[in-house]
Amino acid sequence: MAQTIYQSFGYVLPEAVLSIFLILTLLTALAGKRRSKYLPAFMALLGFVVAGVFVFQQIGTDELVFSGMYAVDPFSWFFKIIFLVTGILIVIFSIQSRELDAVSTKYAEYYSLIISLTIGAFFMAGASNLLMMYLSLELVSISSYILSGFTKENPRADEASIKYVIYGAFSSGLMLYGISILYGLTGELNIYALNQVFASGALSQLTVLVAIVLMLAGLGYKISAVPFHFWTPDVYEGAPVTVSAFLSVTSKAAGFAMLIRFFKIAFINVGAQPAMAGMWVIFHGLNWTDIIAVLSVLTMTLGNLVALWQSNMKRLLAYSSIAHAGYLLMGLVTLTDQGISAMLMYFVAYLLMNLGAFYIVMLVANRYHTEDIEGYSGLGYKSPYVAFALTVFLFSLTGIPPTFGFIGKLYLFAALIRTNYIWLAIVGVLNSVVSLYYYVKVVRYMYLVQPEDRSRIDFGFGTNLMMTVLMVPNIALMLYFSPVLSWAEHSVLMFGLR
Amino acid sequence: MAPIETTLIQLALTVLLLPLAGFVLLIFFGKRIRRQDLIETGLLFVALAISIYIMVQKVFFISAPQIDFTFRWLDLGGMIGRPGFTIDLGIAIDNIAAIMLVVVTLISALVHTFSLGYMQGDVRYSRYYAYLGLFSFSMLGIVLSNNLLLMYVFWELVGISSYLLIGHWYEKKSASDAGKKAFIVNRIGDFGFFIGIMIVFTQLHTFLFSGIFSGIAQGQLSGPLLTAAGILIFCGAVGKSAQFPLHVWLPDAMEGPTPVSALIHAATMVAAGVYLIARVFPMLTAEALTLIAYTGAITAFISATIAVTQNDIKKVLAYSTISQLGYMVMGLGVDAYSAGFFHLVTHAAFKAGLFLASGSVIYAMHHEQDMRQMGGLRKKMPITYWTFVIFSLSISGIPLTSGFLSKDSILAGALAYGLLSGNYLIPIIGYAVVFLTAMYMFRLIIMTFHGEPRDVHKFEHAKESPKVMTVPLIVLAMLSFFVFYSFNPLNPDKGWLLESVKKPESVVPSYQKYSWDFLHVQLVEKGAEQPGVTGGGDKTINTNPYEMELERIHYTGLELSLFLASLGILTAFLIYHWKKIDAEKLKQRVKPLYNFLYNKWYFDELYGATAVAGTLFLSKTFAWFDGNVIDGAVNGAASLTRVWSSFSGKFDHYIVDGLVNFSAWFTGLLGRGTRRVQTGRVQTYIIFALIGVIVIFYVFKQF
Amino acid sequence: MQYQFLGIGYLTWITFLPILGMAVVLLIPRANTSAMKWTALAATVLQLVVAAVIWINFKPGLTGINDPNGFQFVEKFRWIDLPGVAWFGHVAVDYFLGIDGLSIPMVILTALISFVGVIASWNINKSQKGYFALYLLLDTGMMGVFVALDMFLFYVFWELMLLPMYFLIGVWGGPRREYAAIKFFLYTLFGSVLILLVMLALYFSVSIKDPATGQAMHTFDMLAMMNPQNFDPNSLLAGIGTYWRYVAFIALFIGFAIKVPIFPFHTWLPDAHVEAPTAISVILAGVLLKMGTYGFLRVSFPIFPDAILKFAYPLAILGFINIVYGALCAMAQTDFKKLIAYSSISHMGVVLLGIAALNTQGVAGGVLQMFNHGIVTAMLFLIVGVIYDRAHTRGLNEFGGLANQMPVYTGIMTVAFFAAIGLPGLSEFISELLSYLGAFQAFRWVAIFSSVGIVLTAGYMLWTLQRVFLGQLPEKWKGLPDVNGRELVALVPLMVVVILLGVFPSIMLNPMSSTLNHLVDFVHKVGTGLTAVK
Amino acid sequence: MPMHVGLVHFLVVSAVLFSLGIYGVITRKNAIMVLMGIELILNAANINFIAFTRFGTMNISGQVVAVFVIILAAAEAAVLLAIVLNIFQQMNTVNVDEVDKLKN
Repeated sequence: MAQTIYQSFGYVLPEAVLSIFLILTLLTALAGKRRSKYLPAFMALLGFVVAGVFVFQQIGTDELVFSGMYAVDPFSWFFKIIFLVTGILIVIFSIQSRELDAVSTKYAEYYSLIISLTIGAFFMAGASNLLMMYLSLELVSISSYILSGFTKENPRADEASIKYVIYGAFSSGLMLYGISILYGLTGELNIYALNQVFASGALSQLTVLVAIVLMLAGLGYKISAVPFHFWTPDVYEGAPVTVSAFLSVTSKAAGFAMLIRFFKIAFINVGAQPAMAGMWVIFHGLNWTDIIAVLSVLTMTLGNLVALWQSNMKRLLAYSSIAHAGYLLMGLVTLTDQGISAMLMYFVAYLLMNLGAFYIVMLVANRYHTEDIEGYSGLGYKSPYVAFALTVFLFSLTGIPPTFGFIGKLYLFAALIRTNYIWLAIVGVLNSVVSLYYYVKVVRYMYLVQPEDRSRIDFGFGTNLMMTVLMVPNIALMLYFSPVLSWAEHSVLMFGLR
Repeated sequence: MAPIETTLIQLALTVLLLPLAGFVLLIFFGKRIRRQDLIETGLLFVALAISIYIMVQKVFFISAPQIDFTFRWLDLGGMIGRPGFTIDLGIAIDNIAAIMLVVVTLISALVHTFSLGYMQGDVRYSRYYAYLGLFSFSMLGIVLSNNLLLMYVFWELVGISSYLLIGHWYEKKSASDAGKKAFIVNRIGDFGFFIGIMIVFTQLHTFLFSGIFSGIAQGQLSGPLLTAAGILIFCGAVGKSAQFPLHVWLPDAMEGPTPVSALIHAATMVAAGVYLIARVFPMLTAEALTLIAYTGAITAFISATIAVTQNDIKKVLAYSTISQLGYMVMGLGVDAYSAGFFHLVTHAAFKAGLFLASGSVIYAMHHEQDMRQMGGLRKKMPITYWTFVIFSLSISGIPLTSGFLSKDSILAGALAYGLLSGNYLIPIIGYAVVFLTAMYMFRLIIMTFHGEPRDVHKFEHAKESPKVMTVPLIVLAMLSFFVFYSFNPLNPDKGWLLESVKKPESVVPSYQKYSWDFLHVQLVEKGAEQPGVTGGGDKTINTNPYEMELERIHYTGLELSLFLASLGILTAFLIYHWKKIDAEKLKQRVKPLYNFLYNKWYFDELYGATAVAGTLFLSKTFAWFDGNVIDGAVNGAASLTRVWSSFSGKFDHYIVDGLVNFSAWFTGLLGRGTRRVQTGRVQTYIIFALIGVIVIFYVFKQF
Repeated sequence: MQYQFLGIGYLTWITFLPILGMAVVLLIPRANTSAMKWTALAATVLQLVVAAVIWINFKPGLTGINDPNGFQFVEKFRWIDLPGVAWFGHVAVDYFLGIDGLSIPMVILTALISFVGVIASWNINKSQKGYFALYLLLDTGMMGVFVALDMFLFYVFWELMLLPMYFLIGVWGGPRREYAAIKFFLYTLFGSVLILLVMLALYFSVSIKDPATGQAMHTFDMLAMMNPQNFDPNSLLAGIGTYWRYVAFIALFIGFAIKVPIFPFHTWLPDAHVEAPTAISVILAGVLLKMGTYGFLRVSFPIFPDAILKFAYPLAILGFINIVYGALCAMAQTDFKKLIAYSSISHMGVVLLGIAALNTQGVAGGVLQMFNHGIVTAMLFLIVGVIYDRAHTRGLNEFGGLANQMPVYTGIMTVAFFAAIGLPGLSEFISELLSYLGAFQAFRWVAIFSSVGIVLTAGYMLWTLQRVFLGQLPEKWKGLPDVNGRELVALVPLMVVVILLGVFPSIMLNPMSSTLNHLVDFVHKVGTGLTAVK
Repeated sequence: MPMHVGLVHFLVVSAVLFSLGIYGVITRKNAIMVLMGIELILNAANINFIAFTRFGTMNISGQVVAVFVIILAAAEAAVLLAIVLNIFQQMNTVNVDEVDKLKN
């Protein structure tokens, strides 16, 4: 916290770069070639890449900047990489999207919103002040409201957008109210300071609970945990595929980053680091473990069960992403660094497989003009490579070897077993069995249903390359996951906690 | 091992493997070799010659009771402090094995010869010979085996070759049914046999007879378990030797070609059961032996009564076979070991003869088997007729025949046993069956060969069978005379056969023996005075009350049986030849009894209604259960709940299964239910979220 | 490293040869289907050759199971190695292959059946590329399960089979293939996630000294898991006969039981068998089912000896249920394949009975039965395949009198059927005998009741034989040709094995006996709390 | 006696506003009214922040928050109004309960 404001600017260079490119991207709209599809996309890509360079310079940085508002530490670094990779991929997806052609006059706005959402996500990952948390959350939210309704000629997108905005604004309102109560109780907005107040233990538990539950509504909505998940399927279905994909990774990851940081910094008894390394000791009074465990079970079970009945691919993936939120929450239940590192691992896997799946959905929507699962009939014969790729992604989502999804789940369950949450582990694995059913349903349509028309549709070299790029790590990282694991383990470090 | 013994073992192995070689040759190259039949037959004659050599050597020149050759077949090793697991197998030649070798190869060779004529032109001629070879191999294996395991192995092989041969004309449903029935019924017996073997092995850790006997002698296996083991092993014999209650397969097995019936279902295979009892005789307790005796007696009686009413020539012979096997089993059961085995040998000859002769008749009558269609064949087929008469006399126990010698030994044993032990029923049945045997045999002869021909057309075409068929008959007829077994036509005790087949010493604990087996008595027989030594010529004879009783009642028994046999023949003539008694009227008068007997005591129906139907019902139920209950979840909840409710009261684990399936179905339901919450209205969502907040709050307030 | 070729161990070769084949198949143009077939055949033949080389070089008399020095052809490399960061400790996964007397029969079996399967796949006429690629992938998965000694690796191979199997049934199967495929998939996945949990629990309970650094580390090494002293005193699965150990054993049991399959987890089997194409049925029955029982012997028994000693009796009873229930269900079937599927359930019951006995003869009988049943059922399914190819029906009641029409076929068939019945002189007799002998020693009554299976099996097998081959030939089957050369190439090797092992079972028993003795000894000593034996 | 207005009063007002806001969000059909409800919720929070700053012994960060929230509420309102406008153009309605095409 020794950073002055001036010095602090040195630590937000990536965000600054992104902001600059946000403006540059917007400006491309004015640069004469208003209809150009590629210029704004290129600008956005460039922005992500340049920001990436600066992010990479931050390896190992562990600082709290802007008077304790914002933490630049390995933990946020991890998420920043996730956001950047997602951003880059989404931009590439968007270039290929036919859906967005309907709004071809607004590419610049579209890409700048993507950048702005990413900036918000950056800040969410590092926010260590309640105000900062709220503001960054809103930045992400507002960007996503617009993005989800971006194809505004499409009524579905409009509907998604209005639902999202009402639901989101309401949830963040609840969260803000919760923050206000917390502020009233403690007089602090900085979560490090909150920690000390909690440590003193002189608070009304009931009021704290009210505040925390209200805050949970806001956080839960961002990560789409039951019962705050309701917007998810509608928005994912209505929004353009690229946006759904973007939301499903960046927005969710940012939410998780914030959740984890908030919990870990505010509620851990730092003074009582136990003998067993990595175990957290939570202040007495609130049984976080149980709340989160219950949320986790509800989330994954509901997500999986409802997904069984979906016929729209995007909606299916929406429920699947809800279920994955449930799996991820399991990591938090353990209240150990190991659980967190498992979650981080899972994010890598989730990024790869979920984006992959959405990508294919987009490709299929482009060529076959369908989002229905039945529309995938015989895809394995018509476009074998696409079908193969989707199969890999879906099995990865299920968590079956030889895919990276398996390693992700493995480490989550390992963390649970380690901390003797056997029952939760069993619920988790049973859920993954249930999930197999609907993932395989898609595979079934692709391969087991013979198409009437077997004429081949090839997607071209670029697309195939893109699929390969997404697919290869899905398998390769299963065979050799040391780097990811190592990265995840290093990334558990947050500022102020050793 | 002396050189001659080594030679004998080698020869025995040769005998064993010759038919197998034939089998392999015919199976793989049957189509390409001409006159395969002669090859196979020739092999059998070679085997016969060797067997005779072995027998003569063993019985007359080698004093050692047994020549044994054992090798380690399996060695699973062991750990320190844990006994190793090994299986030793081998072959052994003792007197009964040597004699059986000859019996088997002889009958087999003759049947091969006979088949040259009988089976000529059959569609699967070479296959037939191949199977005969396989059978001979297996049967010789049983004979030579010195352990229970190998015995069981060959036992099963015999079963399978019997299956193949019964079903030789498998285009006929009845033939394939009969084969199947034979195999399965045998398997039921083998089930017991198998458990018996397991008891023996787990207690004594060996399959070798010698090891088993010495182990029992040392007391490693005794008491009820020993009795159980004996009885269970006997179960195998019950199956194979068609003893009550597993006798039902043998009559059906007559669907096979007649020479097969002669070889397998009269002379050798069915005798394997008896041979098995003889093999394990030392380990049978008194209780087991008593059970065996009763089983034999009951079998003998039931089948004799059935035989009286049957009209199919082969069926009569089949029941007669069962009846005679009952005698043998009874003989062993009543401790008349030698007599039982003796009857096995003599029966082999004359029963094979009977079947071959009937085969000759059937051949002549163009595969007509119903005696009511025959008659008057005496003149047309003199050789067949006369040999048939000789065989019948032999089986009826008329003096000068071999059957007389062996049967009377058994009956005398039964009588002695009955008197000593108080089980009077056994000798009574034994003698009753003598009467019945004589009666049904001569009923058969009269209906077939005497009187007027009933089917004139077939009669016209009937003629004496060719030489290849009659010569075996003549050979067997000769073997039905007493001289081959004993020079004394009335008492076989001093004959070479009984001299060489002595009852082995029982090894069971003495309290489990027949009382007389351990009450030894020493008799001193006055010999010629020798100068200087008092009693120097006296012979001390070890004997026991049983032997003494035998001595005492021998002639009484003999006269009784002779009387009954004559009575039986007389009755047959009275009814069927001279028609002094009207058979039809008699039939009418005792109609229920007649029907009962004619329908074979309704055994097939009984088994059909219970065991077979029960198993099928069970299997259908289980299959249904499998498809609907266990698999119910995926196939629809409706059937599941129905089944669930109907079973819930009865079987606990059905409920558990039901629950498992129910949960799968419920999972789907839950998903369907919860998705209704997603109404599409954002305000509903908000309400749910609020409810969620409130619920979370209230639930966790307590903590 | 003694047994290497091109610097790569034999076991790696045998496991990954099919993957090489798969790569080649994928590179072949779509139209050139015969090249794909020959590639697949070449891969499996090479695999068989390697198997033969391994067999020749295999030294009987070594122990294995928990003894690292008892394994042969061992290949052990660090696969995943992550030095401890902060509080995480050392994470390491080994690429650890090796075989002992328990795995050698399975390796041979897998190689043989895979080879036969390719021949049986010759007539596949739909998407050959996908078929053979998946087939070879499946092959690798199966082989991997039998050679992996690291539990993580074991699990990966275990799961690896699922995917190709799903597609092979689902795409190339019969009319209800989708249903059968998804059922198989769900059932098996359910089982394997339980295995996964137990694996993790074991991972955290066991810690060994890292040979390199001397620090304590967790490990997936199954051999280390077998030593009770390696369990951390306070860990979940430490101790002997504790609650969690039983829970873990049961979870593991269910996982493996589904594969075997053990009643009541068996209902996927008939459907999968009926719908799968011939070659896949062959693989399913021939190899996949054995993985369950192999898992018991390789994983459950030595790692939880206390639990198996406690649950041996229930396991035997399950074996009994399998035997009788399977046989009775088989009797009621009219579909040829379904009948054989149920007969598999019945025969696998014998394996259970044998291994539950936990004595030398029982376990040896069980393992031998695994091998023999693999061969015999493969034969039976091939036989059904032959007839199905010709008549396009499997209804038992539609046939009759084929013995005259197809004599060679009938001959081979008879051998297979009689082997299944347990006829002496053919392979299954010995294994059933040993299993029953072992079981009888351990639990007399269960063994006695199970022996009913002997009668029942004879019943339904002979009934089938009669319905299909005996009697009158229906008019419509007058034109059926006898087996052709290709089918003979698949059938005859199996038949030779059946007869050979029927007469000389020592060929197979000798290599495995010392390992199995060691296993039995180990389970009894460790399971009762005596210290680990070397 | 003049009523002393203290923290509790502010909090009560804030709570009432909060509840009314929720009520509005849930019950109003018109999207604009829903927006009003949301504004009420945000302002309830604002009142809290300011009241706590005023009456508490803490720093002024609460008031800063309120300033931010006001701006943010405006931004949010702008976005929502734009979306509502678009909805009206597309569907001729501003009733949120009529926008329910996306559901299971």
